[in-house]
Amino acid sequence: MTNSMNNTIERLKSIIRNLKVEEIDEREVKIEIKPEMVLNALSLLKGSGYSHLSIITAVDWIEENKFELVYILFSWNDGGKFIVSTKIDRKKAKFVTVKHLWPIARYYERELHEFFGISFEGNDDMRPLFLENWDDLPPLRKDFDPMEYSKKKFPDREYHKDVIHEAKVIRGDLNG
Amino acid sequence: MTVLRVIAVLLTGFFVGLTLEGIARKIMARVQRRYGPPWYQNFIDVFKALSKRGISHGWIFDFGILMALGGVIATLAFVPLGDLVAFPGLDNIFIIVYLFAVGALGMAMGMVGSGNPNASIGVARALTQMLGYEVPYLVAIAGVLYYYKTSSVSGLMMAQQDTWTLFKMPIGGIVAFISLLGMLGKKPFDTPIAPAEIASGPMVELSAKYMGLLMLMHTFSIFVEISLFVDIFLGISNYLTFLLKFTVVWIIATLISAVLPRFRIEQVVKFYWKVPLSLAFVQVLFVLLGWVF
Amino acid sequence: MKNKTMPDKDFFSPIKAWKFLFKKPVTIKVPYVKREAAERYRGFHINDWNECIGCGTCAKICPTDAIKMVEVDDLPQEYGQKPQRPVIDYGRCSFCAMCVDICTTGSLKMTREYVHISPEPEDFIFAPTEKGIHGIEEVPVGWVRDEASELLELERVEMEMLDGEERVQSFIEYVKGYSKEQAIHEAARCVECALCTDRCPQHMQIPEYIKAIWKDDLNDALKWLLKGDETNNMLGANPFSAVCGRVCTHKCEEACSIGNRGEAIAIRWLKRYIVDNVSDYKKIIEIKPAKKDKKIAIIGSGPAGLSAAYFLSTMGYDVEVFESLSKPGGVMRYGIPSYRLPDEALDKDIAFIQALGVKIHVGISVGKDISLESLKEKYDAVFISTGFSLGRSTKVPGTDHEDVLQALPLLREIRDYLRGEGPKPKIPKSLVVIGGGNVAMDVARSIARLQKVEYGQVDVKVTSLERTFDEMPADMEEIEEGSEEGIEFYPGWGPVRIIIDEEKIKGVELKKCVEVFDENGRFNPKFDEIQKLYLDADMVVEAIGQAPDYSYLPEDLKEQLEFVRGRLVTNEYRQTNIEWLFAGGDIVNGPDIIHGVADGYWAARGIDEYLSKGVK
Amino acid sequence: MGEVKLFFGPNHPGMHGNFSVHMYVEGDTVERARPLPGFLHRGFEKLMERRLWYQNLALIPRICVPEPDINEVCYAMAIEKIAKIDVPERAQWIRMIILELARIASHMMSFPGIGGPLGLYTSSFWGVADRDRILDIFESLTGARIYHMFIVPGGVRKDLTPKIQDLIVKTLDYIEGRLPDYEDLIFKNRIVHTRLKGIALLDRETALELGVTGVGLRATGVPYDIRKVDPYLFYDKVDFEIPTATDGDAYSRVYLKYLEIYQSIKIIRQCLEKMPEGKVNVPLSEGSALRYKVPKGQAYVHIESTRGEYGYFMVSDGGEKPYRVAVRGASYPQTFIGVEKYLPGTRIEDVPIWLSTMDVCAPEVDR
Amino acid sequence: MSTNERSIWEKIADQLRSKSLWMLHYCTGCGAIELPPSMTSRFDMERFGMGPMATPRQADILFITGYLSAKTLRRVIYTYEQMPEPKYVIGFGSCTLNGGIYYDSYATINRLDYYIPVDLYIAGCMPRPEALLEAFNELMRMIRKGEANGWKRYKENYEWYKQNQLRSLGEVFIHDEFHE
Repeated sequence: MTNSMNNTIERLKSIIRNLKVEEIDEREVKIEIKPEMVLNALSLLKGSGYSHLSIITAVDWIEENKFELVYILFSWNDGGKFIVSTKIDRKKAKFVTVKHLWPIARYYERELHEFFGISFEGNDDMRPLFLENWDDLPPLRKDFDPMEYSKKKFPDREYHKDVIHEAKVIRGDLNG
Repeated sequence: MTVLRVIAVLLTGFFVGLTLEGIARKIMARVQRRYGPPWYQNFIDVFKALSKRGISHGWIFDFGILMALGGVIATLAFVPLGDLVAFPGLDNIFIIVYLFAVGALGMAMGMVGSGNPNASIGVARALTQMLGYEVPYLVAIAGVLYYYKTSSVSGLMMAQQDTWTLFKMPIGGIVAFISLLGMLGKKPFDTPIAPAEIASGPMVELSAKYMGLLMLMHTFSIFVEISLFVDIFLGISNYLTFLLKFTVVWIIATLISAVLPRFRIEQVVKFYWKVPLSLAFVQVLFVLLGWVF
Repeated sequence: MKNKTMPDKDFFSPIKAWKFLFKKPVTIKVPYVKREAAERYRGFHINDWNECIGCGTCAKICPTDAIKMVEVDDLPQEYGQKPQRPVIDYGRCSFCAMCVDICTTGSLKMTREYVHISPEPEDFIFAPTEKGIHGIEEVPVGWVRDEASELLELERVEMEMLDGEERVQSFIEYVKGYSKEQAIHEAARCVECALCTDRCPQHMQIPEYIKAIWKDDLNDALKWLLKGDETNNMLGANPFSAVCGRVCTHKCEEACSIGNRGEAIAIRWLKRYIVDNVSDYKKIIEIKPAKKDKKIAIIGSGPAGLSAAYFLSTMGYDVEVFESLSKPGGVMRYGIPSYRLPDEALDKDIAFIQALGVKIHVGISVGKDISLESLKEKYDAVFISTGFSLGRSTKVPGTDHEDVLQALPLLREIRDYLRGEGPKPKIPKSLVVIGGGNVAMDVARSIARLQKVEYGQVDVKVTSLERTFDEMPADMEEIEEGSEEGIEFYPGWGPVRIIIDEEKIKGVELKKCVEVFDENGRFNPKFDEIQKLYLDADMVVEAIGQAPDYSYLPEDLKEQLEFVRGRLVTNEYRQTNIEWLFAGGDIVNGPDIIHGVADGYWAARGIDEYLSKGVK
Repeated sequence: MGEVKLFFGPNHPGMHGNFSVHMYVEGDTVERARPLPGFLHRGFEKLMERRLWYQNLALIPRICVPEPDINEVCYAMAIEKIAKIDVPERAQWIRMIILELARIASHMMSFPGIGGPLGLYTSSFWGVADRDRILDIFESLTGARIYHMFIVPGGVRKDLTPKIQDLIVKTLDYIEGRLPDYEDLIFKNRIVHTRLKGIALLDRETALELGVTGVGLRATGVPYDIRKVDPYLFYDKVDFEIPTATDGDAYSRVYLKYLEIYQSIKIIRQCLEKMPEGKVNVPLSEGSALRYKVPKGQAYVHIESTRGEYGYFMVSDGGEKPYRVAVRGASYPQTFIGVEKYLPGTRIEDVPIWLSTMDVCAPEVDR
Repeated sequence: MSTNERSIWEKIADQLRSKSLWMLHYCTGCGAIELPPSMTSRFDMERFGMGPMATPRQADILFITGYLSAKTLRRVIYTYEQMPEPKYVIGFGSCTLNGGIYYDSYATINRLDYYIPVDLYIAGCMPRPEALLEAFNELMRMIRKGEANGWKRYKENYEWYKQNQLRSLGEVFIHDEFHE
């Protein structure tokens, strides 16, 4: 870990108890925190130079019945990456927006709403972004089966040709 | 006899116009390091377009296109092609410019009739651009008219016995050529039809037949514009030398267009009113002062 | 490196582009000019049908589900092959060449052909052949697999064994068995082609239990071993998994598709890994069949007999097994030396069979203590699996000497001795074993161990008619391991006589064998009488084959039964001409344990069918 | 004329890829604009969860069409990070060569990218034709022109033979020889100057606030390049510069790309020189490709694509398929907030230039 | 199905049409990346009189360059119906045939000819420019022979196509959700 990352973690620890820190490699650290502390942590990180928001995404831990929200922050100064993760309830998938910290978060959150069904307090623009006339579970949830949906909606082609016969003709085993 | 001459003029306009457009595509292609389509490609394109079923957008649309084509064809009939003059004595430049406006007006009417916003923007641009190039062009021409004291195009041509007007009044010639580029819609002045911005602008709603008619109209108007330039600035010519000069002007315009991007519309107007217009006035001033080579 | 400031405006610089007016264009005039694709190009496929084995690995790796295996009816039906060939849907294919990289035989390749156009969607599905999809005689080959792009792991996880010097000192099992990591690694090599299942006489569900190992779910793996395909009459179950996991002839590994280019998956060792690493079958496997009120007698407690007992009892029958020797297991108990198959493994299997309620009567010899007829009276059906218990002799002069021994009795004696139940057999200082089969190897290696313990050195020679190790019926690994243990091999010699001097064996005289089988493939050895070889020995063991003993069959039954070369003829359900009499094991099929298990399985199904018919 | 509603795309010649911007135009100026993505949405992140680790290789390059290799590298590096695989050195060098070739190819596409909107079709025709030479290299190196499917977790699929090396050297010489022609045609062109200078402005604060990366950020004067800031592969072992500009306009962005082509050529030459002999890959895990497993873990890997920070966030649950992969499309900020907030005020003539130089790339946004 | 009988005028027109195919410049999928090379100097499809057109009104061919998401399919149907007859459709690559690599995707269609008629398919993922040019030549041949009748099929089986479109899309109508 770089010095600045160490210092930042120290500062984080001072405001957040029970901080779970996992070092993925020398410039990448994952911290797991409770949902209510996320905003504090994010603004602290933003203030400490980790101001570039790479992505906001989510992971569906269906067996734990949780969504893991992941914020990845990056610093242009030392190349350090913080993966800030928090777990929220899957049934009542709700969280607070960070669009005041990063304007682009508005669209990441909108995307998460579309693909996971997570809504964000303070971000009212939750219209569908990528899909049109969607009529099933949010597609990136683990209990959604795309194959089934595809079968239902978009029929496959059925071939009726006797391929083996044709192959034999090509091989010269059979004539015409 | 007049009828025959009119037919000859129109056929020349048709065949030479389309052939040269094909050749322009080939030249473009060469600059772009490729072979390009065959020279007769534009004939095929026009006839193909005419063979397809088009979609009309109401009678204003239909009428506008017919008016555009008719206007341009009518204009062409009055333009002298070297020594081939369909209506001797009637080839007054003001008649030609006036008739030419009918075509442009028809086109504007038809396109706006299609109701597509891109087309409206395109027409607005075309009209703005017209404003841009017409002023310096007419000022430059006015200098020529004043100098030769005639408004007959044949008269202007015949008056260049000793030297071409281009050499007599080089500044005016350059101004007229730059304006010509604008008229032809060649880059950097093809703003009205910019495909990447407004999806071919005026032509956006033109399908099949209408497109074919428009292509014809385009060919004829190119022919009119360049013919005027050749007649007024490039000396006396018979039919053949006229075609030769025509080709040279056309190729130079094509080559310039091959290496330049297009202006923004307000840049077009700004440009025309800044450089060519002031040059044109300078030229007029020279003419008035008698400083002519 | 270049000027970093932005260039200034230049009125004339764009005009430089006009230079290309007079230069040759860069255009490639397709379609008048055909451009060959690059050497590695991933175009359409070719598939060498003669090389392809229809394993279907390509279909499994395909990320787009583009490959389907389609039956081809007139392909040769051979083990290690499936009569199917890949059919590729170019409405799916993404041209990633994973199928090429993983192809187990290397028959599938990609060509440099890239143009295929048609208005008809049906034209986009093909079974690629040697001539590609367009029937071109010489298709330019594009992407082929090489060492770097290999997607299979060709080398087997090495099994740890005691080395020759060490293992020859005792009868301790020298194959250590896989650890968990090793087993999972080995299992990960499998591509689930199931060629092994086809090859296995019992059709064990090998890919399934290997997959279960890979997923580290041993209970599931054990279920596949002991219950087979539960939806299909337990096809593929094997009650002797612990035994087969050690000493099976593993025909499956010969069929293994990975073996085409690399080393076959160690299917046998993986099986052994499963049974070695589960504590007690009973706790894992639940078999609670509905009881049927029928009784079945089984004669002989070898692999076939006990398997039949196992399968019958899973069907709910009452089964009783009669064994003439003092312990059940037959050849597994008395034939195979304990360094290959320790008793504990066998006991584990037999204990599970007994736990199902099978009664095993030991020490009862049918024909002597109890007659077959009386069994017929008491039981609804009888299954005989008495095996090959008699030895064969070369009958060369001197074989009637007391120190010329038969292999099977000797092996039995050794095992009884090791178990502490019998006297110490005579241990020769030097031994000649006549025969090139696995039994000969067992004898040689057992005696070698005894010699090592007794005298501290090994002096065992093995002679066989077959002139090369490949021809010898013994497994190659047996021969290799025997050599490591100090056994000398003399292949290609036939015995002439046993040299006996003063009532004691001095050695064996041998002549060169030039041909073992005649043109028709029949056993008909030819010898070169001039070339001779003398081998010293004070004991000779003949291990050239065994024969059945049908003395327990009453004459009238024997007459009804049909024999071919000493073997009983049965239908596919192992039913003999006498409808209540079923048979299996060596006396029907042979030659190994897994065939015996298969016999037991089919006989059990046959008996079940026969008896349920009787009810009707 | 009042407000006119214009549909810019998806079917529009000025639009790169299948993307749409709806705007209200007042006169010639854009009043309001809304991005409308999703025409290329294929559900990659879901499809990846359904495929084996190795099978995904065929899927991922398709996320970004003009520069597919960045996906392969990100995917491979993420797996290698989670599984702690040591990739053979030669493979890393070959990856760098591929990445830089792809960067050149993609930057070459920026000539048509501005040639189209400007009407300077000669630059489009030249640019694409010269880019095709790079595709020829890819074809002989990887076996395919567009979707290479060549960089695998653990290395690359095949070795770089001397023959291909010669081809690369020759092609680089050719491209380097061609670049001055572009400078003459485009960057010195008076009209290009008038059209591009001061257009589509983005200042440093805005760029940083939005999260704009890549050339868009560097054109505002900061040398922020992930290759330097957070080096991956062997970018810390080669010598190259990060060209920057201070204007933050369309012209400087295109010109930076042009300069980066020189840097990429320089990097590739160094790679060819420094590349050791040896193996080109190690298996991702034990066994056959059907049974590759990646241990439990999470990782975020990002690299510098032509459009900026391109990243993969990957979660493995220890199984034979990825548990979750999230892709950060490099042009996400520009495409959404950029179009919505900073496109208004632009004249419609400049909208395609704005979209093209801001690197709005639909496939990676839609995924 | 559609008859192959053409009047003499149609035959002449077909000759001309085959020599002057204008394509619609609509990049529906990843195959569009191979279109620029075929359009530009390296392969130069203008040699055959082909060129990009900015609007569907002027186009003769519609390229479906690879996969189509349901959202795009709506626009494609709109576009196709806007094109003047005769019009032709070429399906690029695997995806248009049977879904390609996105066969299991929830957002993309699997077979194009279920929704609009397709005159010619090109195999590959993606098809190389050479394959595209070969295909264009093949299409020209088909037009000359009067075999490219997709547009007639669409008219004849309009009901069937509409029904399929509705089945997969729910509704073909495009909501203008981004404008209040």
